[in-house]
Amino acid sequence: MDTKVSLCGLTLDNPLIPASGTFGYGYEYSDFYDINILGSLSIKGTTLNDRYGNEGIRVAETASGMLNSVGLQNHGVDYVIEKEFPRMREVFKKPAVANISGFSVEEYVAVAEKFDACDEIGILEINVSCPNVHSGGIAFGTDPSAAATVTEAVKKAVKKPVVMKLSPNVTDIAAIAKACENAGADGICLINTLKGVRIDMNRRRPLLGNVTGGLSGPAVFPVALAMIWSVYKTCSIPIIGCGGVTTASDVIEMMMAGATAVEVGAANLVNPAACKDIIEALPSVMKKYKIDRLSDIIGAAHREDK
Amino acid sequence: MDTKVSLCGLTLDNPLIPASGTFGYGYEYSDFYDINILGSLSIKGTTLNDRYGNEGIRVAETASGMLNSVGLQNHGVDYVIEKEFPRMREVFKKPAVANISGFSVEEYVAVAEKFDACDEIGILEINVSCPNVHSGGIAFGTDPSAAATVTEAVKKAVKKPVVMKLSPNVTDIAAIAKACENAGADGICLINTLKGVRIDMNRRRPLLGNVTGGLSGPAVFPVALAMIWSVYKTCSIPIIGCGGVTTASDVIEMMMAGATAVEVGAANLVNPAACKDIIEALPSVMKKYKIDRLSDIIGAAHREDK
Amino acid sequence: MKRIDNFTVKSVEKLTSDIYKTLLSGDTSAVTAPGQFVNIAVDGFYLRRPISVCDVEGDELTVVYRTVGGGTERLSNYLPGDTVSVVSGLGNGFNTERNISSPLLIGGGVGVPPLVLLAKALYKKGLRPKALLGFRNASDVILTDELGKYCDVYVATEDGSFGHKGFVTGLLGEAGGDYIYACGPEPMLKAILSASELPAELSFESRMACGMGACLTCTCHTTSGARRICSDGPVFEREDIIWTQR
Amino acid sequence: MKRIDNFTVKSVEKLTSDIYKTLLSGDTSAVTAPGQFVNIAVDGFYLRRPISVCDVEGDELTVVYRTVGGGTERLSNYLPGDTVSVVSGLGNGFNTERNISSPLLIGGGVGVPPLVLLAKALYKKGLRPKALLGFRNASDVILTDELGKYCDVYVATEDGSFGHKGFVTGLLGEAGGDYIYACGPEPMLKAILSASELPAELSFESRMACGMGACLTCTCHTTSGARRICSDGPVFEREDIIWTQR
Repeated sequence: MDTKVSLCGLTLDNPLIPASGTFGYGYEYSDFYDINILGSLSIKGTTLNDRYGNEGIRVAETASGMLNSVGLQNHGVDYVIEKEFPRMREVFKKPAVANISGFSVEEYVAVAEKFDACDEIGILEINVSCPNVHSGGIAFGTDPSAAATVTEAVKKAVKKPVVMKLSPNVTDIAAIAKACENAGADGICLINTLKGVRIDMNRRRPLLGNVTGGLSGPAVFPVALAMIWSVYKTCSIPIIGCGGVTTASDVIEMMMAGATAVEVGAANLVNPAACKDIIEALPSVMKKYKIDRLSDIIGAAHREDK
Repeated sequence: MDTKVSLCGLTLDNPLIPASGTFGYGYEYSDFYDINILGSLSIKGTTLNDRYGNEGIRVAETASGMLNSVGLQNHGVDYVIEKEFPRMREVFKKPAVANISGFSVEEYVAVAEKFDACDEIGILEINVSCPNVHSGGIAFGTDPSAAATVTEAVKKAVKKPVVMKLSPNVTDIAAIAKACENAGADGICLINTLKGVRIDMNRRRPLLGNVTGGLSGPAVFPVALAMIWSVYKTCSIPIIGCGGVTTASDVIEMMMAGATAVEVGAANLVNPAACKDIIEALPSVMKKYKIDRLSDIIGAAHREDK
Repeated sequence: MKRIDNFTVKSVEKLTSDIYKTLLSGDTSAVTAPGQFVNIAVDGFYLRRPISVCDVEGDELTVVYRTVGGGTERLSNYLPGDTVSVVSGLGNGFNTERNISSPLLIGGGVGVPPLVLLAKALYKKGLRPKALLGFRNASDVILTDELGKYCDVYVATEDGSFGHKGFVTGLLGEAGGDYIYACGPEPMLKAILSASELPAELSFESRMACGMGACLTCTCHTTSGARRICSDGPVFEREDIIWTQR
Repeated sequence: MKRIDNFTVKSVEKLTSDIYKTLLSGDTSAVTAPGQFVNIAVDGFYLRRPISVCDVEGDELTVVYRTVGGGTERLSNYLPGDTVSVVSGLGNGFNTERNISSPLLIGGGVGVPPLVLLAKALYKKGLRPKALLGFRNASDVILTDELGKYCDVYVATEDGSFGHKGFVTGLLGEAGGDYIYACGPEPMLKAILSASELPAELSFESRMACGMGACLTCTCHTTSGARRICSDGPVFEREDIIWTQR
């Protein structure tokens, strides 16, 4: 059985990519398994400068999911390249995905240029969808022309493939994806987290310091599938699916809906061996659904339509 | 302890209202409890004419939730008033909420006028958010000016309070709510269901006949809270909260986020006594959180902000 | 009158590779007709599982079901003493008040279980029904002993490993009878109506949520308009049925 | 080296109205220091529950926790023989390699449990620590017998119903000592540092998800910048701590 998929010119051994912000720089997980079995991994979202992120409580539990409001905590791109990449390289030999956030088009470009020069990186994932930072990131992801502007500026500055990571908190994600495609994007990653709130009833205040957080986990899986379905119908560039994937069967369902590769997020946080478990289970689930080559099923559920 | 709330001029014994489409016309549930204990109930969404709704499979399970794609099946407003209301009246003596859908401004107005003349009805709930009907309903709920047009037209034609039921599948629900408020709406009901998809991996086709369905259940609760939070900040008219409420504690959390009343949807389908269980549990949960009067906690979590 | 109650699991028995029989104990007063179903809540799954009632005796209720997914899988893993929430009294059920003398009970696979309570009811009215049962092969055959108490039982298997070789409709020719009650996969039901002109009532399956007529997710077309499998059915008379649009 | 393993529940004991002691059996090799914690998956809840290790002996691991919500409630309802998934080897733990002669172990409420394994470790190094424990009242007092094996134990209760009346800091004056290890609610930790100039390391609590340094949801400010409670902590030295911004 063949689990290989081709993504933006890279051949991945399998479609599994731990999602940004749930897998650190990989080495946090190497106690649990040899992370070289992964298709790739997406590093913690990186900005130009060091950021503490949001104050106060940053996580809340929900039914079949969780809210986080980390707010792009990271040490800035230079630190990441100098200090984190060597540690990542010790345990992960494949090209990684660099997840990039910014507060201006110029910042996106500056960070992308630095990662573009790194051998460790295979794909640049431009996050225009962080729901936890006011006045940043997501502003670029809710408007097709703003998303196109970021895409175009980054594409002009770099050589590596550029994947735009989109927010689900929009009326028409396909229009935004299409604008990114037209502006030169090599792929679309969706979905980032849904905006959510929990209230601390004892304090009668929002539980999270930032009030809102991003919802992830199995709860959002059907929402992710709906958006992947819609973007697959509209765009021709590959989709990295993301949202609530927990099992090998989820991976296959998401690929049938249109994903070429699949990011696993919250599942890593509740089961550090989640991606290993999924990769090991893939062959038997492929057999169950009579799949010889995983790449055959990308968008299979659209066949009568497209 | 006092569970009464005042909603658009009506005093409800408690904030509990079974949501439209999950409670029929009430009599389906009267085997399980005396439904007069409810604050009110919202009848199945009604259009001008009889509708079969969507073909094929209409329901799918998800993690902590479900998708439905009924597609506004109903017998049309005249049948509802002539045949269903007498049956409803036998088991429910309080003013009910009439949930109204349409495919044109004129249809909304025509249905609203008919319900406006019914003693059985206390509030008109205008559904501009059905995700399961192509080219209808939701088109009015994704654009502030279209939502305002419906609001204004209905308000001109009726005497009873008008509550606009909004879709969560939008970039800025507060802008739509504000447009409705400015156009004269007496209240806002949110959220309707989130768009979702499941794939039948054996058939390699979407599981639902309609491809997409509406996600409800505990999975969407934090999303509902986030949108209620945002609309409460923006609008002054009361909010009927809706989305994943399952327990008395959920009711209180949603009220603290800004809801004056609370609709219970999917929970009725998996536990026919859900609303009874919640109403009976309210006093002890109120005691736990030191609440004497439920009406005191509406929007309480905003106190430092608003 | 529908009810919601906690039932206690008394026993779980594996009948075939994927069919289980679970005996539950609780208030069965809402079960008033054979062919009705119960809607059972299963730990870790949001929706209840609708399952036809196989038998009722005093406060004991038997369900026989195939493990088609995680929910029924979980149900089959409950242990004696465990508690499950059951909504009972759902569906119209079969009409046993008909003026008939020689009923045929036709079941296919996991459509056989509701015929047990039906056979018992008809037998108590002084009738001796014939049960025609279809299975894939000998290892799938279930409930023949139970049905044998009230019926003459005839079995067909697709591979001929038990009884008649072929589909259950192959048993119809010699069976005679003056009325058909049937439950099973739709192709079988369709084949029965093609093969026989007898008056018939057929029990249908559907995905559903509430099981009690509220959510309208199990709607089907009938000759008299839109009907709910859960509460207008699951049993419909042959005149009601529209095949093409289901 | 962190691990994920299934552990078997050996026993569950109710210590007070809302504090339970659960004995688990499994591979404990990842637990290398007192003050570390485990992250336990609980049926029906999405996130694991981080709970400090109270004791380890061979393949047996003891956790003592307060039922603060549905998840810990559920954990307390597991029965002997049940299986739970445990991520172990989490957190830095207390540093027992210090050149000290008279350690004070200070605990408040459900912050007392990790002091048991700490006391044992120090005792094995030939030290005789003093344990100063604070509780709300006599019915909340826990683990004094266990600690008594390795320490001199002094108890304070807020209402005076057991031991010294008042806060645990009231015991500091006569306790002497040359180093403080403490675990408990933040107001207590703060009060300890106000009341004593001794060098100290304090164990903190936080909401968290992964418990292993990946998700950055338990970040706090320290004098050396942003630190993760789960993996840079949960134990921080007094010089590291910034109170105002936590």
